[in-house]
Amino acid sequence: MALTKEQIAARIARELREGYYVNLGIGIPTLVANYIPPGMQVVLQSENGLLGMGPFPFEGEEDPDLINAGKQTITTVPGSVFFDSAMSFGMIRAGKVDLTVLGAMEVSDSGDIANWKIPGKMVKGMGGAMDLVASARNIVVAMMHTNPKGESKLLPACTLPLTGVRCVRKVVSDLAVLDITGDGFVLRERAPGVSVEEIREKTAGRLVIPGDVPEIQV
Amino acid sequence: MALTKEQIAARIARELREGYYVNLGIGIPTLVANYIPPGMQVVLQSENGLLGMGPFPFEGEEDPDLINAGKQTITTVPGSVFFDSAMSFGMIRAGKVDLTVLGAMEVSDSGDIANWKIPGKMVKGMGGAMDLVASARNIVVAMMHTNPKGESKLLPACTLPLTGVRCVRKVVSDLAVLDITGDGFVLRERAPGVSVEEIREKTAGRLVIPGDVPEIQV
Amino acid sequence: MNKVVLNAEEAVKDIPDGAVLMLGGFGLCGIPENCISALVAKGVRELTCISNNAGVDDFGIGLMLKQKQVRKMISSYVGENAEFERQLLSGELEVELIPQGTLATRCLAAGYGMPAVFTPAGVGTEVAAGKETRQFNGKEYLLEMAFEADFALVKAWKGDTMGNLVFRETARNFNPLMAMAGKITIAEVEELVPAGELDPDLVHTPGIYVHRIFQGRDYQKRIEQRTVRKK
Amino acid sequence: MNKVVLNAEEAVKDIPDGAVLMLGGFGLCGIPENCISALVAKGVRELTCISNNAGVDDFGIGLMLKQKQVRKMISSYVGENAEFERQLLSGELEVELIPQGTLATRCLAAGYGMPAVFTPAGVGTEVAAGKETRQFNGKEYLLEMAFEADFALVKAWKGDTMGNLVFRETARNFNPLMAMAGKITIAEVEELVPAGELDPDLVHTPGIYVHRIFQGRDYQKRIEQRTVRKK
Repeated sequence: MALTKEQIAARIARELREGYYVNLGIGIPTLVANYIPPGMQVVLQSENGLLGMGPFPFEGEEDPDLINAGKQTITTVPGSVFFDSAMSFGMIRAGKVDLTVLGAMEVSDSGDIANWKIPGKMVKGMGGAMDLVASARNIVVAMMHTNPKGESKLLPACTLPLTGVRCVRKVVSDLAVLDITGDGFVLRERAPGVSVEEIREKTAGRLVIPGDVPEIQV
Repeated sequence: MALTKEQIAARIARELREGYYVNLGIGIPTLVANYIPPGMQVVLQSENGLLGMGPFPFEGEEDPDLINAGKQTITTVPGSVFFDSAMSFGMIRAGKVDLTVLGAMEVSDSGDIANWKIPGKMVKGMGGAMDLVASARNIVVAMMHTNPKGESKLLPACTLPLTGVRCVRKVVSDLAVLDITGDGFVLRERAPGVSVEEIREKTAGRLVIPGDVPEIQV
Repeated sequence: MNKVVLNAEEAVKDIPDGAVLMLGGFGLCGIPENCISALVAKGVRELTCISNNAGVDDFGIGLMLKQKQVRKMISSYVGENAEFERQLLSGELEVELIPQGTLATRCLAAGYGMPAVFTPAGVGTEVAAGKETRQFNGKEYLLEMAFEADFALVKAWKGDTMGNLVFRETARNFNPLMAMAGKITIAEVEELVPAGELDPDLVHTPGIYVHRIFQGRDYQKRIEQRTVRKK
Repeated sequence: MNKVVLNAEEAVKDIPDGAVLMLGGFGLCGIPENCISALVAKGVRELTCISNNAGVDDFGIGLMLKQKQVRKMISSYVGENAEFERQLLSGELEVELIPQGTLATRCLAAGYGMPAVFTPAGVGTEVAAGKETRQFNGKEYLLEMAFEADFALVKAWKGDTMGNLVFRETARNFNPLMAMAGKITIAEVEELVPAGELDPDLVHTPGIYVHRIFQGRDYQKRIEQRTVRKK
């Protein structure tokens, strides 16, 4: 059984550690916040200028001055701090953010990522994605293993315009957890009931299977 | 009659304009603050992190957290603002300070300045002087025309290690007011009773005398 | 040293056709609403706008786009705007997309008198095309130039008559950076106070960077994505 | 996420001989008094100290100099210290003098992940010796590298348990810059408060940059030049 988006987020949440500063992208990555283990303190960075992002506000308590990088109304938590965009990307560039979780259209077996532009479609821009992938020390990509046509999104080389090169460290897809090392995608875990064979079939990039591959605990 | 240090400061104060942001160095430049024309608002920058430096505190009201770049206890004025040293030199480097007044050991006729180091003597450091002279848009030097031995400090080329090159725009000495242009020291005003001849004699660098030279109004 | 002007109209009256403007804000959060309205009323054209986003169809920079006042946008993300898309596809509008952190840092560089900065953002991508690259400690960086803008239009929460500014929450975003970067910086504020009212330890933008300031009015402060939870 | 340590001794206990340290402060204003005392007590040696000044004979970094704990100072101004002068002339101590703004900007660069910055300070002087220069818009700049420091020791007015810091008056100076620049940043504060007590709009240094924080004690806050006027 392929993982649901929530299950992907929950699996990624297991990468969190006490005291981590974390930047979560739009989409599945945002859901990771719902699976922070109870009792673990993790600080969410929003690159528009906030450390300590809290949940959505209660109805009627929205504050137009308080939004996240997805332009959604949010709240703060005790110990939150606001800053300008230069400092925000400064701390990202300086490697102070422990974990960055992003979505992707394509990832290559050398860790390249494409997630901002599809030729022929209206290009909306890269926002902060290029800064994040170029700077973050630890980047995990949350994505579907294949596109709606069933074609692999884990490739030998990205076909879409790149967002960044050799930066992704781990992919958590609906089918598998894979580390990206110098050798390519190293299969660490597979979705419950999904065979190594199926993953091999749906992974166009170089795949390394290190002996026994356990199932993802869901 | 050569000008006193106070008269030099008073003459420099006539370069001030309403709304100027001004950085005053240690020594004679500090005295300029005493001659700001009544009713004119000028904001004094202290490069350790303050805009809006006020006078010394009243006895008993000294605050160890509130000092100027000379490490003297000071006060603030309404509208003052504190900032860190990077922003302080950032605003200097960006040319936001309208006028910088510095002392000098030597100035050359191309606007080079030496004011931080004497070979053979213990070198204490340049502090912020190199940043100021390299960045300020408008630098006026307050200095004695000659050293205690009677030798000119306005030279064809500095003999001491430089603080900055081609940066001084105006010199106000005890004998004269001189602009530094592409042609050298241009004599604009002379101290009351001091002859053009005496200034010529005591100026080793290239001196331009543009016709009639009025006396400094003291 | 009183930098106060009467209103937005007076503040922007000398902005000419063809000017390069910076406009603060992230999405519709912290945008200089009054200045934008005044620019629309004034009808100035052929503008280059440096702004993280381009507003929505009926608000923010979108209002200027609708009047075809903008020749070029320099932004990191320009979605949510149908008229923008139309002008872009028809070639009426030029767009330069740059990474958000690069945008911020090029403003900072201008405000701090640094002519250029190195950033890894965009290395190996089309953003790097034509740009100088350089390795430091085994990592590759792009050389990016400080921005030059004729006018910066920013929105602060509070400001004083000497131009000192304080921002609120995430409405800070690019505003203090652009305030430092403009040749002429115009600040509109929700609350204008006399010099001396702001705590000097807690000012975000020193007045030395601000040339004109005015008390804004009728702020809409629109929310783009209203997300809530139930009580 | 509780970054609080018991005291200065605990905060500095893993600083080894030969470490590169940054120490905040301008003159004796805003220096990490408690950390310096703990380093003196600990007797760690062969230190490289990046600090705008070197203290006075009997206070600040001067206390470490007296114990011969410092191998190299990187500063902009090192007057007011006879023992310093003696060690320098005898060759026991190495000194690298750099312009004050360059010092500040190299800290900023480290904190913002910029590997190097361009500054005009020192162009044409002995400071430029051996450094790469480059022209932008007809003006010459030196390429200066971001600092790398093992530990940054800073002093703030207030801080919270998550490491957020607020500075007071000109005691701010280099402290927030060095706080951003250290691989490990240790902050001592006059008043330690629970997370949530500081206004999130008015924090100078976000806690993400701070690794350890403690409530300082017995601050002397010496004044170097007591200048007053009569009432």
